[in-house]
Amino acid sequence: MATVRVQAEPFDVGAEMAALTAGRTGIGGIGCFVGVVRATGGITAMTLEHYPGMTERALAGIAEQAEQRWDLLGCTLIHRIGRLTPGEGIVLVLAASGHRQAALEATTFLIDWLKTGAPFWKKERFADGKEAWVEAKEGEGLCPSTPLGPVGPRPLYFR
Amino acid sequence: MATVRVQAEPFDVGAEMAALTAGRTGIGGIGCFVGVVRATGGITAMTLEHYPGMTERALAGIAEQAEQRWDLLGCTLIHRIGRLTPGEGIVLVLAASGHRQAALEATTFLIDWLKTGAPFWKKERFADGKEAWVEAKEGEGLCPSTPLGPVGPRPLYFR
Amino acid sequence: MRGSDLHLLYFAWLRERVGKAEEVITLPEGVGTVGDLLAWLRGRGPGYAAALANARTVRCAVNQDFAGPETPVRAGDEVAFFPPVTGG
Amino acid sequence: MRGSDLHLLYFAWLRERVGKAEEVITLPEGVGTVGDLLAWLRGRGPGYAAALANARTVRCAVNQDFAGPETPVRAGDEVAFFPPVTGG
Repeated sequence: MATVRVQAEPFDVGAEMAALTAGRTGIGGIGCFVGVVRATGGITAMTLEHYPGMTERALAGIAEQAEQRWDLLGCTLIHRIGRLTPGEGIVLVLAASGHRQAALEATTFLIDWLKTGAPFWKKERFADGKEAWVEAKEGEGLCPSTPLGPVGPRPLYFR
Repeated sequence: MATVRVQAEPFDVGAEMAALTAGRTGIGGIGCFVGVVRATGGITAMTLEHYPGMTERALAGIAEQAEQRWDLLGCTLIHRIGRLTPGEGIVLVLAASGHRQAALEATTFLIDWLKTGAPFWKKERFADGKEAWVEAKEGEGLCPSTPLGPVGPRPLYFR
Repeated sequence: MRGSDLHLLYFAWLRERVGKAEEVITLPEGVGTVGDLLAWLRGRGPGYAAALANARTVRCAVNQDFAGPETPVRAGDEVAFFPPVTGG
Repeated sequence: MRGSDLHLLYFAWLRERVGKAEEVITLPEGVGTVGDLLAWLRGRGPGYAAALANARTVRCAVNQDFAGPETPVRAGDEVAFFPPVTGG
């Protein structure tokens, strides 16, 4: 039931919302989150790498988990890859439900997981031409705060 | 800084997001909620009434309160009035921030308040031509769960 | 509207039961609060009585701020009565 | 890829340090877990050693499921190494 995509192209929030609601009459609310590339610290561009195959599977798995946990009528996860510039949308979460609480809780759950449990890696490019991989913050990526469920156990430290 | 509108016309989520982000470079995430007219119980249309003057003031007041409480870079509140049919968007909340948590918390706060503290009234029209005012659920409207702040104290029961 | 007048507004089903959206009245003698005004209005006729009978379902705003029964009402004020809100 | 082979994948800065995105190797003798494989790979050369030195910053997936050091590795598996994720 979920729509899950990993794509280089920009997404159109209005069009994705229309696609999500088309033909579904019980929807009372749509929660939505759009992640945007920030222009902090002199970043001029960003490159997103992913794990083809695993990423799509992981996204489908977490969408299924959200649909089991909340009374959703549909959800959409789109994550961009490749080169992006500040101000561009990088990730889109939509969760539709009969009621606002389920829609907003599922939206929060899904974006938290996308930030901490989905196999994407960001490399930032700066005004001076230098590039650097973004490091995961403690508590993000290192220890996903949300259960990964269908996509497997939490990543463990190798000690 | 907030955009607040009460209007009969449909809103365009993509256009409102573009307007919110235009010229603001620190945005890392946009939280969004769209309320949709549900086709439950044979509803064929809905009419929204408001209190001109007070409604706009109340919306501006709650937007200001959200901007004080969270580190927002902007927010948009649009509520429609007049006749709406199932599937149509009735209310739009956007909250932009550097970080996702502030954006999503503010979005939840704003839609909770719009549902329980803003002077709007819904009348539903059914397939048989009958009309009925929507009754507030206990805990909604009767006792707003969020502080009204600039728009005044909580409405009280007259006993 | 004169300086001694009250501007009254009614919304949603209160408006329908009262039979009008707004009216201007002279501040009645002895009315100093929203609660006083509510009691006075109930005596104005069956439409008012029906609209305002169940105080649990009546809300009020004075000069566009939500108000309670103890909120003062003064000449020149805009006083609105309406049901619990059902927006969003 | 033969039945006795492992398909190895590297992502982000691990890929850059190892110097390749993927490779097929014969399952080395004595390697039964992700932890064993990690130790074996570190001995393959300076690029591998640099990429895999700090185990705190290395993650693994076996057949596209997140894995830990005790996760079994068998011939035919797809094993990926990568840094902590930074999506969204």
